[in-house]
Order: sequence, then C-alpha cells, then structure tokens
Amino acid sequence: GEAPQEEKKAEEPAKTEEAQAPAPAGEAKVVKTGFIYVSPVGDAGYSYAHDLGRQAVDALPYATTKYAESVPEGADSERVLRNMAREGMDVIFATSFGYMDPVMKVAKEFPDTKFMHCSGFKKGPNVSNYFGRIYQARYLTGLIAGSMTKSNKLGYVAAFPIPEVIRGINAFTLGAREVNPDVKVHVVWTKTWYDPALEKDAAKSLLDAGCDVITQHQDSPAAQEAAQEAGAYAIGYNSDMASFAPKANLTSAIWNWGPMYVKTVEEVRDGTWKGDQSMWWSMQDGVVDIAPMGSMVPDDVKSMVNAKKAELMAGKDTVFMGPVKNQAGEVAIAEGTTPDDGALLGMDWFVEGVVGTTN
Amino acid sequence: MWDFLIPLFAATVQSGTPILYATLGEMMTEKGGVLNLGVEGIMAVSALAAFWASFVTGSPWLGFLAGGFAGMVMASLHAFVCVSCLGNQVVSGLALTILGGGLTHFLGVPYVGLAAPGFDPFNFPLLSQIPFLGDIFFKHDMLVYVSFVIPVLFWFFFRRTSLGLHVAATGEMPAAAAAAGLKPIRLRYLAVIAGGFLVGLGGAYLSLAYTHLWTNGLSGGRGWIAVALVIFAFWRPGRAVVGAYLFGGVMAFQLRLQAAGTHLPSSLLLMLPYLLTILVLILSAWRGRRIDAPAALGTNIEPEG
Amino acid sequence: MTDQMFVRPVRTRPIPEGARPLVSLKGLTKRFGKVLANDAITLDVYPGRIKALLGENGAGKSTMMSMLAGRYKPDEGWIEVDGEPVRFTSSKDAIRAGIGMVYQHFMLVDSMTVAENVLLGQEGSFFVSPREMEHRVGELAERYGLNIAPDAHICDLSMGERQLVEILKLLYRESRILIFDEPTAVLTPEETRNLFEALWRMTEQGKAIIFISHKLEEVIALADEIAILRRGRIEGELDPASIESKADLASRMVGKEVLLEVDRQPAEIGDKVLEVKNLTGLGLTGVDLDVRRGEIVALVGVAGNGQKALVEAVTGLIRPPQDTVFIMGKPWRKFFAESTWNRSMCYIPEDRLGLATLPNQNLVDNLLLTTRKGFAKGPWLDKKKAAKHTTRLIEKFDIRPGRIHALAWQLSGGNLQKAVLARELYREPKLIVAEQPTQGLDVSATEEVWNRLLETRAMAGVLLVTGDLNEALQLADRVAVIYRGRILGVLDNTDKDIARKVGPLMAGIVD
Amino acid sequence: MLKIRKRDEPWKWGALVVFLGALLFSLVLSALLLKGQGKDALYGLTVLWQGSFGNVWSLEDVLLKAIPLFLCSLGVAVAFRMQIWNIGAEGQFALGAIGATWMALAFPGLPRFVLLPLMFVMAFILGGVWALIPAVLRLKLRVNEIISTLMLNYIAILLLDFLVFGVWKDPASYGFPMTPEFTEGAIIPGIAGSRVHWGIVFCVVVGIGLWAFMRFTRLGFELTASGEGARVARYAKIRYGMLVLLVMGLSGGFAGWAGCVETSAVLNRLQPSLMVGYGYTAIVVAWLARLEPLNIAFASFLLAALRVGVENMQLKLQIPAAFGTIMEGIILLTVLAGQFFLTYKLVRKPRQE
Ligand SMILES: Nc1ncnc2c1ncn2[C@@H]1O[C@H](COP(=O)(O)OP(=O)(O)OP(=O)(O)O)[C@@H](O)[C@H]1O
Ligand SMILES: Nc1ncnc2c1ncn2[C@@H]1O[C@H](COP(=O)(O)OP(=O)(O)OP(=O)(O)O)[C@@H](O)[C@H]1O
Ligand SMILES: [Mg+2]
Ligand SMILES: [Mg+2]
Repeated sequence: GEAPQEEKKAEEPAKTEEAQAPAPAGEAKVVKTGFIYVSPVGDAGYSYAHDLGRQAVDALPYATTKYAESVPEGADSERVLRNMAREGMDVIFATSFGYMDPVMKVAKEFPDTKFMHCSGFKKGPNVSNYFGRIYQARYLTGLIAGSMTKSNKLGYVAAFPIPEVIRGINAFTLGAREVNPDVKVHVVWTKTWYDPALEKDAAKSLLDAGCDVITQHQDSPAAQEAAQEAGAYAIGYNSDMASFAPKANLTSAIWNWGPMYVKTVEEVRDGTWKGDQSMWWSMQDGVVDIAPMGSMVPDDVKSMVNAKKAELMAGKDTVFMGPVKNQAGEVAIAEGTTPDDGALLGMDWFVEGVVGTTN
Repeated sequence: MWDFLIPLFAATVQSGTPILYATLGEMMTEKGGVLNLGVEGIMAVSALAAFWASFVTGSPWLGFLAGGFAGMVMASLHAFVCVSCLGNQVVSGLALTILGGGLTHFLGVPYVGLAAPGFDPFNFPLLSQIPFLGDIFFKHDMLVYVSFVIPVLFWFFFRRTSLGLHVAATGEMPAAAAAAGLKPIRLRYLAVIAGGFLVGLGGAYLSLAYTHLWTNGLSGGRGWIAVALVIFAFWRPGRAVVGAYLFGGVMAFQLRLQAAGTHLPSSLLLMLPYLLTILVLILSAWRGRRIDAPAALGTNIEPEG
Repeated sequence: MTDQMFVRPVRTRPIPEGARPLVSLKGLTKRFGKVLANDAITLDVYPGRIKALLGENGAGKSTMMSMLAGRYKPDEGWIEVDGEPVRFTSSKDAIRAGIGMVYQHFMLVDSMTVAENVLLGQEGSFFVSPREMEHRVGELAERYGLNIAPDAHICDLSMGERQLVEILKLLYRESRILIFDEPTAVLTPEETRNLFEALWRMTEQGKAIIFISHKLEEVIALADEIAILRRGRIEGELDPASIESKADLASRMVGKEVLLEVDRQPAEIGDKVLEVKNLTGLGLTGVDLDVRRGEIVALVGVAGNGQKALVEAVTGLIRPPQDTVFIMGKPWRKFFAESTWNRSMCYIPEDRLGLATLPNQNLVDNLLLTTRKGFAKGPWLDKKKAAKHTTRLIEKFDIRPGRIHALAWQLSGGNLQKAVLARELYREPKLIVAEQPTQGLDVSATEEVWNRLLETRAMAGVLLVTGDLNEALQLADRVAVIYRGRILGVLDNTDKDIARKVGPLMAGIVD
Repeated sequence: MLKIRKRDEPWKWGALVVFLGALLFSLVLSALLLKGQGKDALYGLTVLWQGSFGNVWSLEDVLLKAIPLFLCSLGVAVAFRMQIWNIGAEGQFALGAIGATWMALAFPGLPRFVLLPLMFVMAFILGGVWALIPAVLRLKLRVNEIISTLMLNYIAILLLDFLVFGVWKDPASYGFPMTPEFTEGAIIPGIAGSRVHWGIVFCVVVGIGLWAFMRFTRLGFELTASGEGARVARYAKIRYGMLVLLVMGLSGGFAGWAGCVETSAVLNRLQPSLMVGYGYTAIVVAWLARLEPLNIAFASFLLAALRVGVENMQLKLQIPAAFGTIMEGIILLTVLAGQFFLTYKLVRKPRQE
C-alpha cells in the first residue's frame, strides 16, 4: 500500500492553500470539515480507515477537510477541538472514544458547530454519536475461522477489555462455534492499541498454545505476520490485511467510513443534519464489511459465509440471537431474543467458548 | 509440559535478544565511565533508521547496519554534550530519550504500518537438530545467532585487547589513563559511540526481526530495562545474557499465561517485567558489590591546561 | 633527631665536567586565569642527580612538573630534551621522551592488577594476555629487586606497595627523568627509607630525578641540588652542602624567619573526653584508647591499619559495636543523639575538599555546614549573621583569598585547611579528631596548624591521627601506635627513646 | 587557536544567555527540519508563535497546561537538588490522580470546601508514598532510584488502568474505562468564569513556599548540602536518610498535586487519557530552570506554550505532534552543552614562536 500515501502527499499542499483562500463569491456553500485521530494515519489501522473516509469527503467538490492526528485523548484533544471550531469548521468528526467529554464541553461553547463523535454514548443539541456494527463482520470471520481450524483453538490478540472489543470477541466466538461447537477462543490482552512487537509476541504465545487461526483487535498487522511465519491462518482487522501475510490471511473485518461520512457532510450542506442522534451503522449501510476471502478458503465455506452476509445485508442481524451462554455456562441471552443496543454497547462479559478474563 | 516450556524458552531467547544488544551497548558505554540513559531513545531512532534503510534498499543487512549507525550518531550527541561539554550525564541521557522519541514519531509518520524486508527465522544447519537446545536456541533469525557471538567478543575485548584495557581504565580513573599517555576523551567517545552502535543493533532488531512493520514506540521500555540490567549484570557480559533472557522469559511467560487462560487481571500480569526489574535491582544490591561499577561512572573529565 | 633517619651513601656529587643537561626548561610560563602559576621558569636537570624542588603551597611546583610530564601545555617558553626543543601534546609524548612522573595522588586503577597498571598504554600489541603481562612485569620487578606480586589488585595493596607500582611503571618505560611529587606523604619512615635507597640506585644508573617535598629533612638528606620556587618564580638554586640547618633552608624558602619547633607547654589535664573500650569489629581488635582534655594523643601508623575505621566510628560516620565508644562520658548512641553543634566534638578529616567542605559553595555556606544550628532561628537560617562571622574568621585566620564569596574549590590546600580549622574551632569543641592535618601543607602553614592545635588543648582533648612521626613527636603528649587494627603500644612523649621505639612498632615489631 | 579556561567567577548573565541561545539554536534547527519536510519554515514558526501567544484563548490554554507542568517540575527540582534522580513524576502524578479520585468517589456529597482539601491531602499522600518506595529502596537496599522510579511509572499507569477498567468503572459508561464524573464539590472552579482555574493560585502559593523553604530555612540548606553526597551529610550531622525521605515525599507529593489538579479541574473524572507525559516534560523544565522554583514558573510556561503552539502547527501545517518533543529534546541538549560556558571560557591562545 504505497499508492495512497503518495496520493495524499501530492494533494495536501494544494488543499491547504485552498482552505486559506476565501470561498469564491456566488458559489454554493463550502462545508468545512475537521477530523481528529488518536493515532498517526499511517497505512493501516483504525485511524487510517477513518482517513480513507476523510479522503472520500475531500473528493467532494463542495467540501474541504483538515485533520489532526495523534491527538491524545483528554485535555489536549479539548484544545484541538476548540481550535478547529474557532477555525470555523462546520462539522468535526472526533474519531476516538476518549474525545467524548471534550467534545461535549467544546460543543457547549460552539453551538453552531456540529460534532460527530465516534464510539461514544453522549450526545447534545449539536452532538451526535456514531459507530459501526463491526461485530457483524467479526461474526462472519468467526464462521470462516471455525471452519478452517484443525486444532479447534482460535487465538485473539486484543487491546483493551472495553465493550467494543469484547463484543467483537463474542461475535467471533459465536460465529466460530456455530460451525464448529468444539472451538475455543483464547484471548490475550496487550493493553495497547498499537505495539507490533508486543502484538506479535502475543500472537506467538497463542500459536504456541496450539491456536491455528489468529485474529486481532489491534491496529497493526503484526499478528498476521506471526501467523504466516508459523504456518497458521490469520484474520485481519480495520482494513484488508491480505498484503501483509498473503499465505495466512483468510480475510479481514474492515471499516469503510466513506459512504456515511459523505452522507453526513451532505446533510450538513443541506441543513438536514440533526444533533442528539445515536447512529450505529451496519453492514447494510456499507460501513462494515469483510475483505475478499483468500484462496485457501474452500468454496463451500465461502458460499456459506456469503449466504450469512446476504442475510446481514438484508437487515437480519441474528449475531447475538439467544440462547447465548456466558463463560460460566449460564444462559445470558434468552432463547429467541436479541439484546437491545444498550446491552450490546455495554457488553462486558464473555460468551461460552472464550478462554480468558475481561479484566 | 515440554510443549509449553520449549516454545516458552524459544520465545524467551527471541524477546531477550533486543534487550541483550541494548544491555551490552550500555555496558560498553558505562565501562568507559559514561552513563547513558538515552538507550530508550537511541533504540527508537535506530529502529526507524534500520526500517527505513531496509525499506529503501530492500536489504535487511543494510538496515541492520543503518540501525547501528543511527545508534552511533545519537550516542555521539551524548558524548559531545557530556564528554566535551561536561553536561550532566543523567540529564543528557534523559534529553536523548526525549529527542529520540520525538524524532521517531516525527520522521516515522509516513512509514507507520508499512512493512520492510527483514530477517526471518530459519533452522541453523546441524545445531538445530540438537534435542531441546536446538529447538530453543537454533530456530531463530540470523540476528539472534549474531547476538550469541557478541557477549563473547565483548568479554574478549575487555580482557584480551589493549584497547579494551584502555577503555576500562578510562572508566575507572581517567586521570590515570591520561598519565599513562592515553587519551581519555577519545576513549570515552569510543566507548559511548561503540555502545551506541550496539544499542542501535538492538533497535534494529525490533523493526527488522521482531516485527517487520514500522510503528512508533517499538522500544516500549526495553531501553530502560537494559539500563537496569547493566547494574544487575555487575558490568559483566555473561550475566547480561542471563539478565536479558530472564526478562525475555518474563515477557513471554505472562502472555503465555494469558493464552493458556488465567484469571489474573491482565494489568497485573503486564506489570511483571517492571516489578521484576525492581526485584532484580534489589537482588543485585543485596549481593552488595558496589565495587563492580566503573569507579568514574557518571563523572566528567575536567579539561586541564 | 629525625635528620638521622636518612643517611646518604655519598654526601655530594659535583656535576661532571662538560655534562649536558638531560632536560632544560626555558622560560616556561603558565597561567590559570588570573593566577600566574609559573613565571618564566628556567631550569636544567642533569643525569645521575637528584634535584629537589622546594616551595610553599601554591608556589607552582606541581604545575611546572605537569608541564614537563605533558599534562599541561605551557603558555610561553619551551622544554628541551637532550638539547632539542620538544613540544608535548599529551602525556604520551613526554613518556616517549623518557619523562616519567609519580603524581601526588597515585595514578593507579584500583580494580586492575599490578601488571595491567604497569603496562597500561605500553602493551605493545593489540591483543594481550593477562598471563603474559604478569610474567613480563614479574621479571621486571625481580630485576630491580622490588617485591611485588604482578597479579595483585591495586585495591589490596598498601600505600608503599602502590608507590612501588608507580616506580615499576617508570622503570618499564625506561624513563630517564623521574619526577616524584610529594612521594613520602603517605609512607612510613621504613617505606621512605626504602624509597630513597631505590632512588639512589636509580641515579647510579644515570637517571635524573626531580623530587618535590615539604619535608625539609628529607630534602637535605636526599638532594644533590635544591631549587627554590616562590610565587611561580625560581628564587635560586642551592647546594645542600651550603645549608646550615633546616631552619636556614626554611627561611630561604619562605623568604623570612621560620621557627621549625613548636613550643609545647604542658597543659592542665582534665576529664576524659574520649574513651574507647575494647573495641573489636570494623577491622579493629581490642582497641583501648582514651583522650583527656588538655592533651594531644597521636595515633600513628601506616595508612590502612585501621585508623580510618576508628576515626569514623568515633566521629559518628559509622556505627561501632555497643558499649565500646564513649564520648564525654556518654555512650556513642546517646552522645550522637544529643550532641549539639558547639561545645562537643569536631572532626578535621583528611579529605578537606570532598568531606569537610562543599566544593561548589562559598565560604559562608561552608561555615554553615557544621555550625548552621548556631545561626538558626526556628526553622530559619540567619545568613547575614553567618556572613559577618565568616568575615571575622577570615581575618582572624588570615584565609586567602579574603572574600566570603570565594568557592571552596578555589582555595589552596593550606587555606582550605585553615578555613576548616577556623570553622571547627569556632564551635569551641571539647574533643577534636584531626586526621593528617598538615598533609601537603608547607612549613609555614604546618607551623600555623600545629600552633592552633596546641592552643586548643586549653579547652579540648585532641586525637591526632597522623602518619608523620615528626608531627606526632612535635605535638603529642602521648603516642599510640596502631598496626593491623591493634594498638601495639601507647608511649609517653616524655620518654627519651620514643623516636626509636615507635618505628618498629609501626612496622608491627614488638620486642 | 582557542583553548579552554576555567572561569574565576561564574558568568553572571551566562545562564540566561545560554538559555536564549539554546532556544534560538533549536528554533533554527526546527526550521531546518520543517524545510526538510517541505514546509514553509518561516510560516511554521509564525504559526507556532500565534498558537502559543497569539491571542487570549491560547494564552489561557498555555496557562492551563503550565499548571501541572509547574507542580511536577517543582517536585523534580527538589529531588534533583539533592542529587536524587527522581524521574518518576509521571507515576507520582498518576497516584495523585488516583488519590484525588478516591476521595471524590468516596465522599461525593461533601461540600467543596471540605472535599477539595481532602482530595489534595490524599493526592499528596499517595503521590508521596509512591515516591517513598524508591527512596526507601535506595536507603535500605541501595537500589538505583533512576530505574526504580521509572519502573514505578509503568506500574502506576497499569494500576490506574486496573482501577478504571475494574472497580471504579462508571456503570453508566457503557463499559468504557472511566470513573463517574465528579460531583460539583470535587471540581476546582474557574476564576471569574474563565477556563483558568484556581489551581493557578495554588501553584503560586506552593512555588513561593518552596522558594522560601529552599532559600531561607535550615532544612533547605541541609538539602543542598546533602547534594554533595551521603558522606558529607553524615559529616555535617545532617540526617541524610530522613532528608532523602522528606525530599522524595515532597517531590512525589507535588506531582500528586499536579495529578489532583488535572483530574479535578480539567478532566472532572479519572480516565487513562490523563497520562500525557507531564512527568517527563517536567524534567526538562526543572533542568532548564536550573532547579530554581521561580525560574520553573517561567520555564513551565514556556514549554507549555511550545506544546500548545505545536498543536496549532499541526492543524495548520499537518506537522506531527512529535515536533514539540523534538524541540524539547534539542533545547535541553543545547542548554546542557551550553552550560559548559558558565564555568569555562574559550580564550585565544597566543601563537608560539
Ligand atoms: N587546574 C588549575 N586551575 C586553576 N588554578 C590552578 C590549577 N592548578 C593549580 N592552580 C593554581 O596555580 C598555583 C600553583 O599551583 P601548584 O599546584 O603548582 O602549586 P604547588 O607548588 O604544587 O603547591 P602544593 O605544595 O600545595 O602542592 C596555585 O595558586 C593554584 O591554586
Ligand atoms: N553517610 C552515609 N554514608 C553512607 N550511607 C548513608 C550515610 N548516611 C545515611 N546513609 C544510608 O541511609 C540509611 C539511613 O540513614 P539515617 O541517617 O537515617 O541513619 P540510620 O542508620 O537509620 O541511623 P538512625 O536510625 O540511628 O538515625 C543508612 O542505613 C545508610 O544506608
Ligand atoms: Mg603540588
Ligand atoms: Mg534514621
């Protein structure tokens, strides 16, 4: 993936100048958008996925974009947000959970600026929050992993025990056990979003423990590498990671923010944007997906997965359909019911079949 | 049991290797009487340099050398500030750590997430056939094998070469070295820069063998652990090997404990290496051999006349 | 009496006809900032002769020799070796030209072996073998009849042995000009005698020796010629034969009358201020010792025989075993728990700059170091008052430079010692522990320190720890000899034979 | 030919000259770095200036950011004065935040004038205790405090994680790692409606207090004297061990206060994002200020300005935030190298012959 990098570089200076120039009179309103990311954009990972969305917005003729990367959560982000608001941004996308309180504070000071906060739960007259149901993609990858494993042990390198990650692990486990009830999913926490060395170590420890399919909720493809070196399979996350481990990568659970970001900016231009909303976009909206499956995935598995994906695309979200048991073997989601979004957003327990703790 | 232990030991060797390079580098520096607390920063910069060189040239070996070279450049900054300008060694080292962290974050941005050609594990001919030991020590990448040789060279340098003797004399008593017609300033530069080279190799290991991907913060506290290990090792290369593998072992162990499914909170498990560092220092203090430290460690050479 | 301790084989040796100097200094000048340390020094050194260099503290002796040894570069002037001008950029050049120097503080690496130290910088090849190095040095030592194990570590050696290592270094390099800067300060009389014999032997082989000392009797006994340095200038060269007495030499050196004897009137003896009872441990065995007000008790012995431990235990730096040390009648713990800043105990350590003073602080702060409780009002310090008292002390003790803002490191050894003494006496102590109080001081400074110590007998008891027998005999009422952690005997200074008895005891010989 | 000479008198304005020189040097170097990245260097520096001092709100931001830096540096400086190398301000900061949060969560109903002092006391105690661990290890076991304080930083952050991911997690946070928001009584209010809060007044008081302590008290003198080492302290009958404990306790306590102020006034709750490296920057500040409490106020303001200004650069020029860290490193290294000229000078050597 060098190409997008060069592209970005080439267009940046032009964009900056354009942003400084006053909007030419008589033209339609320009929507100024700002993005803040928690990590460097780089070429893979969470912020990269958001930045691809930004680029889609940037390509719109009536929109300009600016971004700040590696903005620490907490007090520093508050300042960046405030600066962006002062710069006259129409809408600001704050793409990490930790920006929630700062967004709420700054939003109060700048009632005319619209704020979109990713992955949080607070909202206000000019703040909406949004996120994607990546668990749907996780579930599909679980189906693949469950079909491909021989040892019936799957490995999951995970960053922090927060609901987003736990939900993904659970969905993955449910998918895997749906096709192979003997499967166990081993979890190793790294307590970091991004530390390839540690992630690789963690993946190796899982491989050594007998896991033969590794997936991760991390921002680097290190786990993919580890799997490939050990001759095992791997499932990526954030963006298509096939290029990092072509022999091992079965597929990746991916984000695709472009369509919804463009839609939001359109709403802002048209004045139809509404605050105080919680939006949880799904596969139907095109925000989450899985990358094309690798050649090592047998055709019957591919078609099974595609069938399930079609159901999801049709709006039939049965990932957490009961009965679902927790680690202790008790029924946690009753037969025939699906937890509401509130329960999903606060999920802090593991389903049966996960080996590990949530703290 | 062996199924758990052999991979654990093998992983121990691998995660101990960058620490070993860095520990020996710091040991070399300190032998010359200079304390360099910038190991963490040097490792970070050299990891980037190694990655960049390998990425650009496609040759991991060039990357490895570039890592060492970057280590030398960073270390010579420290040498200039402390040896030539008599700056406080502790603070200069900290400044180097800060600068190194900043530089890597700044210059590394375009490479985050990119992969460069690196070193892959292979079975060492013959030796990998040895039962147990072969599995533990001889199924790694080339840089691990290189790291087996360096402690021996290190020992040889200080015991069997006149230059090693000169460097050690400079670390013990620069005035005596000067009176014997040596050039303590030059020797200190040498020790610091050579040490920087070794630390740089440790950094290179992180981005070329440990993972082939670029990221910020690759060093992850390993540099500091190396500084602690020098004390633990009583400035002796043999014990540095023990110390480095001890740490590699703990890092590998806590992840394996999680993978096997423990109920201990991961925060507490992740504390283990840091707790161990303190423990190791307590143990080495308890053996109480202060004399092992180079006598002039941390003091600058005042210019005369 | 001490003059007889050294007997030269041949009294004087004239310079052979037509002999050419081995080394000539031509108008050497060296400045340190405003200090003119050496001022156009011109001096010739001939082979086979011992030249003594005499001068007060700070006269510039060490500076001159450091230039000769390549450590400092002269500001003006040059050096000629064998008539050829040379320019030394480092010690290495000087060593190559055959100039070797034994510094006032030994330049030995403690953690290395004798062989490694001797061969440092002279290994001859890149790869070295410890065994082979020891062999080489062992042979050398044998050839010159020096008894030393080449594989011993320096830290395990006595001061005398270390001196031998320094000499071995010079011998190995085949130096032709050997410079000794106060070599006898740390040696016993016995070791000094051995050193002198070694020096004479070396002159017989045609080596030139430059010898710096503050001990006049040594200079008179040893030198073939004496150069006197005053304030950086050569004041003249003397023939030892023309010197009538030590006092004569001293006054020529200082430029005014100097009395070399102190007038020791017996003082009134009071209570015990220090009592050490059967102290075993810390490297000491069964040490009994007491000091009463009004007397000076000298503890003599070769450095490293347990004096350090005893002094540190008495002065509270280390903790002695229970019920062994009593100060002013109180057990150690109790005394140090209750001791006040004044009217108790004071310690004048050997390490003036590192221990007794703060090198980078001014004289006021250095006064406060031990007297701060006297200038405290509640938690606050009265620095104004301290400054006033500092000024007064500077005047009273004639400490130079006479500014209260001078930093401790800027003071010369003698002035620093005076400052320490001034401060400690200001505390009106009842017990004084003085460790090598005149080491490295010139005659006039020595005299002043001696007189001050004698004066304090009126209010205090003094424990004088010294390696200089002469000093002990000049000052002490009683002399205790320490050897390997034991007190081998306590002699009264009224004893006529004391000088003869102490020497053997210092070497551990009890009849 | 130039040669080195030791100065007879310290160079009076040297420290200031060296500091300004270092600042200039690092600005030039940073400009070159910008050029290397293909940015307009001059514009970049203007943006930096604008961002730090350009207008009222940026000054406000700078002040806000200077508060935790100032408190941490005071702590660092006290310890450094005694040659105790406490580089654990980061961890002590975390413990202070934990202590304050503990009180805020335990007694949410208390009125402000009771709760806030309680929080400050507990922050001081926990920060201080965290610093006492390495102090005791050093005194009793001779464990190198540089390493132990640093390792305790990592441990403190994991401890903070452990708490906010576990027992203190806000039930209403949908499982995200954060404590509940503090009640009104646990929040330091802003001064006259501005964002600058009363913490700044606290800083002034603490700063002046420490300055007076160091300069006018016997203990302050003993502290500096002990900087020459334990043996000198023993010689001067200074209770060295006691002083080390005092100094580390103070040092940790100050960092703890910084943690308390930051949690209470800025974040209003405890969450992992609290940790942004004030403890490390504090070392830079302390050294730039030559360990003088009054200079620290100035230096922390300056470095806070740098940090804030760099964010402006990031926004306008898309420069990575690490740019500020690089400048910090360069300034510190340059000052260290430049301090050479405080004790030495180069003089022209007369040519020989
Ligand atoms: N490195 C230095 N920097 C500044 N001044 C110095 C230095 N070395 C010596 N001096 C000063 O130069 C003068 C000569 O000092 P030197 O050490 O040569 O005297 P000395 O005759 O050897 O005295 P002593 O008998 O005390 O050994 C003194 O005033 C001393 O303070
Ligand atoms: N002068 C010194 N030299 C070396 N270490 C010292 C010195 N002073 C203090 N220490 C160290 O600090 C520790 C505690 O010092 P402190 O001054 O409290 O003495 P202490 O031995 O505890 O005596 P006490 O409890 O009777 O006051 C000592 O055990 C020692 O390790
Ligand atoms: Mg001298
Ligand atoms: Mg005590």
